Amino acid sequence: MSAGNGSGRSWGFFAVAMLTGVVALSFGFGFVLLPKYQGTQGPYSAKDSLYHALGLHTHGKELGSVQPPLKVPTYIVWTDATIRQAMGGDAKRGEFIALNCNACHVEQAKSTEPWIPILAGLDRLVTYKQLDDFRSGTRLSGPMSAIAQSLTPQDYADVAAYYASQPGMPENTGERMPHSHRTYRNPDPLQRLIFAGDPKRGIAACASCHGPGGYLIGAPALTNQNAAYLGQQLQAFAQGTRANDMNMPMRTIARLLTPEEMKSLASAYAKGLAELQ
Amino acid sequence: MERSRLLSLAHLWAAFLCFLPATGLGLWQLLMRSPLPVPVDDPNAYYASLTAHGSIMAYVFPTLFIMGFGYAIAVSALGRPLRGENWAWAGFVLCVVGSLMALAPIAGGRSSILYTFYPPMVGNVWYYLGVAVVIIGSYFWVALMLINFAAWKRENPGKPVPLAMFAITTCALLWGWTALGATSEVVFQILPVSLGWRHTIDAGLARTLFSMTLHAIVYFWLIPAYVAFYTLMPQAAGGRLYSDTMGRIAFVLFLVFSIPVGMHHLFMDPEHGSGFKFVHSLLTFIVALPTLLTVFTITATLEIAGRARGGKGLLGWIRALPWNEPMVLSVALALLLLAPGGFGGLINMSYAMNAMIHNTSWVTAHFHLIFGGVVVIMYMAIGYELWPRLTGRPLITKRAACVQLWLWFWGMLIMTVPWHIAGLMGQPRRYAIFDYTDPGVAKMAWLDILSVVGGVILVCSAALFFYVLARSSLASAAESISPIRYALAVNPPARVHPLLNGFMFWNVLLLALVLITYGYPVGQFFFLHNQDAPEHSLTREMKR
Amino acid sequence: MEEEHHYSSASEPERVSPSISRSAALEALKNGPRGALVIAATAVGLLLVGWLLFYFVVFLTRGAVG
Amino acid sequence: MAELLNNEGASGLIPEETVERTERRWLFAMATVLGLMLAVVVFTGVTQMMNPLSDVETINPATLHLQGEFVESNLGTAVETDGSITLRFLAEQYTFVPQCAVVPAGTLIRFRLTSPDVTHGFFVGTTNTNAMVVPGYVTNVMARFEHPGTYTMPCDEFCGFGHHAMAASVVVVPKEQFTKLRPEERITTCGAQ
Repeated sequence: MSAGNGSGRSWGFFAVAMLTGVVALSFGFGFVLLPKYQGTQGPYSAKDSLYHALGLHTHGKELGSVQPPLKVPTYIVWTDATIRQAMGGDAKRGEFIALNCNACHVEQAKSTEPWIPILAGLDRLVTYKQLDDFRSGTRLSGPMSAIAQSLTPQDYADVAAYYASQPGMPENTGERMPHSHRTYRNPDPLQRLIFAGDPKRGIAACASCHGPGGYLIGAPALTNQNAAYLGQQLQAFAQGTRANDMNMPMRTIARLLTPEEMKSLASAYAKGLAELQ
Repeated sequence: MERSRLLSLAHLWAAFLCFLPATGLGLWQLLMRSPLPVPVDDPNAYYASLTAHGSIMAYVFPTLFIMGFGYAIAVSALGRPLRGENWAWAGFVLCVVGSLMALAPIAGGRSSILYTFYPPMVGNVWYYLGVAVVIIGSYFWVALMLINFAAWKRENPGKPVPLAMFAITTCALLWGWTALGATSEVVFQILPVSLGWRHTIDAGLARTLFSMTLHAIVYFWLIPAYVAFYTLMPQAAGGRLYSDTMGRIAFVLFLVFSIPVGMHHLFMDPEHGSGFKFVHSLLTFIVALPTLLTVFTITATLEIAGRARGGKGLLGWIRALPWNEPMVLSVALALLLLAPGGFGGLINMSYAMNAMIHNTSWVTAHFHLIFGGVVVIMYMAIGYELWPRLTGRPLITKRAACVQLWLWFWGMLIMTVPWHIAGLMGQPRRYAIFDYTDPGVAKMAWLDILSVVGGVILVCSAALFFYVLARSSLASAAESISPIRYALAVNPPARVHPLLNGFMFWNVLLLALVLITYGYPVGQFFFLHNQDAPEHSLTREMKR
Repeated sequence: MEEEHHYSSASEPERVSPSISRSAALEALKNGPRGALVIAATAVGLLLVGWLLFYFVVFLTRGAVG
Repeated sequence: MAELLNNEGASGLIPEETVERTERRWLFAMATVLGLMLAVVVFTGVTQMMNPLSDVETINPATLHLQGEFVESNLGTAVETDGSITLRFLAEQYTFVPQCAVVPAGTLIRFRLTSPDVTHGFFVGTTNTNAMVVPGYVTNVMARFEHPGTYTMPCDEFCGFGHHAMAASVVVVPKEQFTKLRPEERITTCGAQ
């Protein structure tokens, strides 16, 4: 092999030349030729082509479209600070505050009062958010708005900590043991809805956010909740009288459910999904 | 007998031991996606199984196999004991421990985030620590390959490095460079979040860093299959390698062009402009060259063997080839699978055309056909080739081995062709279950059922593969086992151009290319002043 | 058998697999790898035609991109 | 390339060069084939404006519901002041909002999506409208549907345990049936639900 240094360097030079040629070609096409003709109103200038190819043009943004009147579902933002505060409640202090909560939330819960949920075992973030929504008025309820406005966010956290420590609804950790009959093969339409959802109608599976076997921040566990309350809240989401679900997941889904489905879903979850095979 | 054969054997046993159950998971997943009845039909179990199937088939199985094969090559091709064998064992232990660390939370359903990391979705911290430990273990192998390569070159100045060693060192170097992408994503972005030190993550930067690994890892898997093409098949077919030089050029092209193509996985992403997407698309066309070169060189090699065995006429040599040799049969079947597999790749990489099939089942079918087909069928053939030399016992049957390879070939085609069609019909990717009462989905029912048939054949084939190796390991020892030997080229070069005998020059080119093609795409995230996304864990890993 | 350079295959001669002589290999190649060229060329031709078909018939008919 | 390939080896036999020349000719042929395909990509890219999405637009995913373009009241089909049509979706864990959108056939539609939680993706029926939705970024994709009908719009990127049931639908109505909207009006349901 003519191992003279002449050829050693020249082949290396050839490789670099080929490579620069290929790279130059790709940049030429990618940043000059192709983006030039992407404008709907004729070819862009060289500078616009480069900006477009780098993604610095944001065509949709400059539209400044006129927006319908703003409606804010909730003022809660799941930043780390909010989560840390909501989780940082002191259960003992919460128990003291909960004394007057129990006036309604303990005795009534056993009955089928549709507007009073069971709080025992409720997730801290859920309690904290609902109280804050009552305070800010994004969730409407005569007595609850007044109570929420009289408490401070630290109180919310304490009450949330207290109720979370109470036995009742299981904490939703998003895990569940693998179990058959959780797919569309299940003949029971109710179980299909809870565990597999109904993509034909665009309905997500309840369990994928509320559990068992699915966790979403801010979504309460529903098992062992008050059945009438669940049915009534689903109704409220469907009609929009309750609208504090951040980014509208519940209103979007509840609107697609039939009243019978709402009732059977509520009673199934209230019975703790026990009898579901 | 081979030196340090126990080291290679341990790697191969570990690789195939987790490969077999992973094929079983694959079949269960095919059943879940089909209208057929299936036990434990739970979508959550599917996503956990898919995470396990993907993690094993993409990280654990190929990495362990390639490390084992690399050590076997280093010892036999360089004809000297492996330098740093206890480091090699340490790397092996790390890989096994890392795999178990990763698989534990998956089995517990605590890390069903699939295997391609979807920040801001975050799984259990042990999964990421496990993957990081496997990668660290594999870096031991990268270091040892480079050390042995350099040591041999110092002792044999001016001599061409044996092609097999040159190729596997290219593979090690490629993996060394490309793993930096995914590793930096895991170490700098995901681990801090899953350990609770940070609570937000830049999904755009994470996807871009992962894309640096996502394609080059495919060539990390493919190169060992090509090592068998170039250096083990010619003598099994009874011929000689058509061109040693062109083989080295192909491996060098892989090294230089594998990483700066990664953004063809991000064509449809909102965090990049179309400019660099086109640059990566064009470079992906270039990285198709070495495969096209190899197809011709290897077919020519087969032709030499066929004609040397008396094959006449234009294609008469095909019949004359020894089709009962597993290595020859597997190379032919791999080339046949490479055609449709490569075709899918050509479509995926063609810039705007990616929009037709992005994240549909077409993509899943493509990488099953080209990795599960072309690469894995060669891993099996390499397994058959190395087993007698590593265990000191002859392969009990070559006929069963050939039947197994044919089953794998047909199983892979029957599974993936309908899958490609379903992808074109708009079947979205990574769905656990399909609602076949929807007419749009019902149209694909027969395709998903056909894929299950393919899956059944594949699992039988995998079981037969395991049986042949296991039975051969128990057979009585024999002294007449020939050592691992490598093919002669038609014109074995006395000296090879210095650029085809070392990597310094190519490393420089590679780094320059990666800087040019990934510099801005990665750099933009540091001045984009965008807000990071809050982390989301599916199974409430974030206890605060 | 003519003296063969073994280093490009393996560092030690006994690690080079016995194979046909170089002259036999050259004999097999006397009129070039015609079969391989035909097979590889048809394969690549099919890929190109298939790609063009897919591009113009399946892809472009599915509407604008981005 | 010449010196590299024809290392004449021991006896400089003629086949030495023929092997290398064949390989070089094959390399050149393959380069032309790939070049041809690249030419088709570039040609159609220029003539038919075929380009993957290219607008890098950032947004704060945590406060989408408080202010900005993706507040809940601004989602759905909108007719902009310049007459162009924009279709805004939120892709969130396990549903698109709105779940059903109406658009006119044969008109250029600007899809704009973002995600408040994890990475999603979407494609519309079997058209080329296909893109990822990454939290912290806004996906801006142009589309045009010639044939009226209902197109399924599934989420095509794994987003969690509810991924398999996440699908919206895009109803394409003939252009004349598309109700004329004032700029501040939005269509968020498909009516015939």
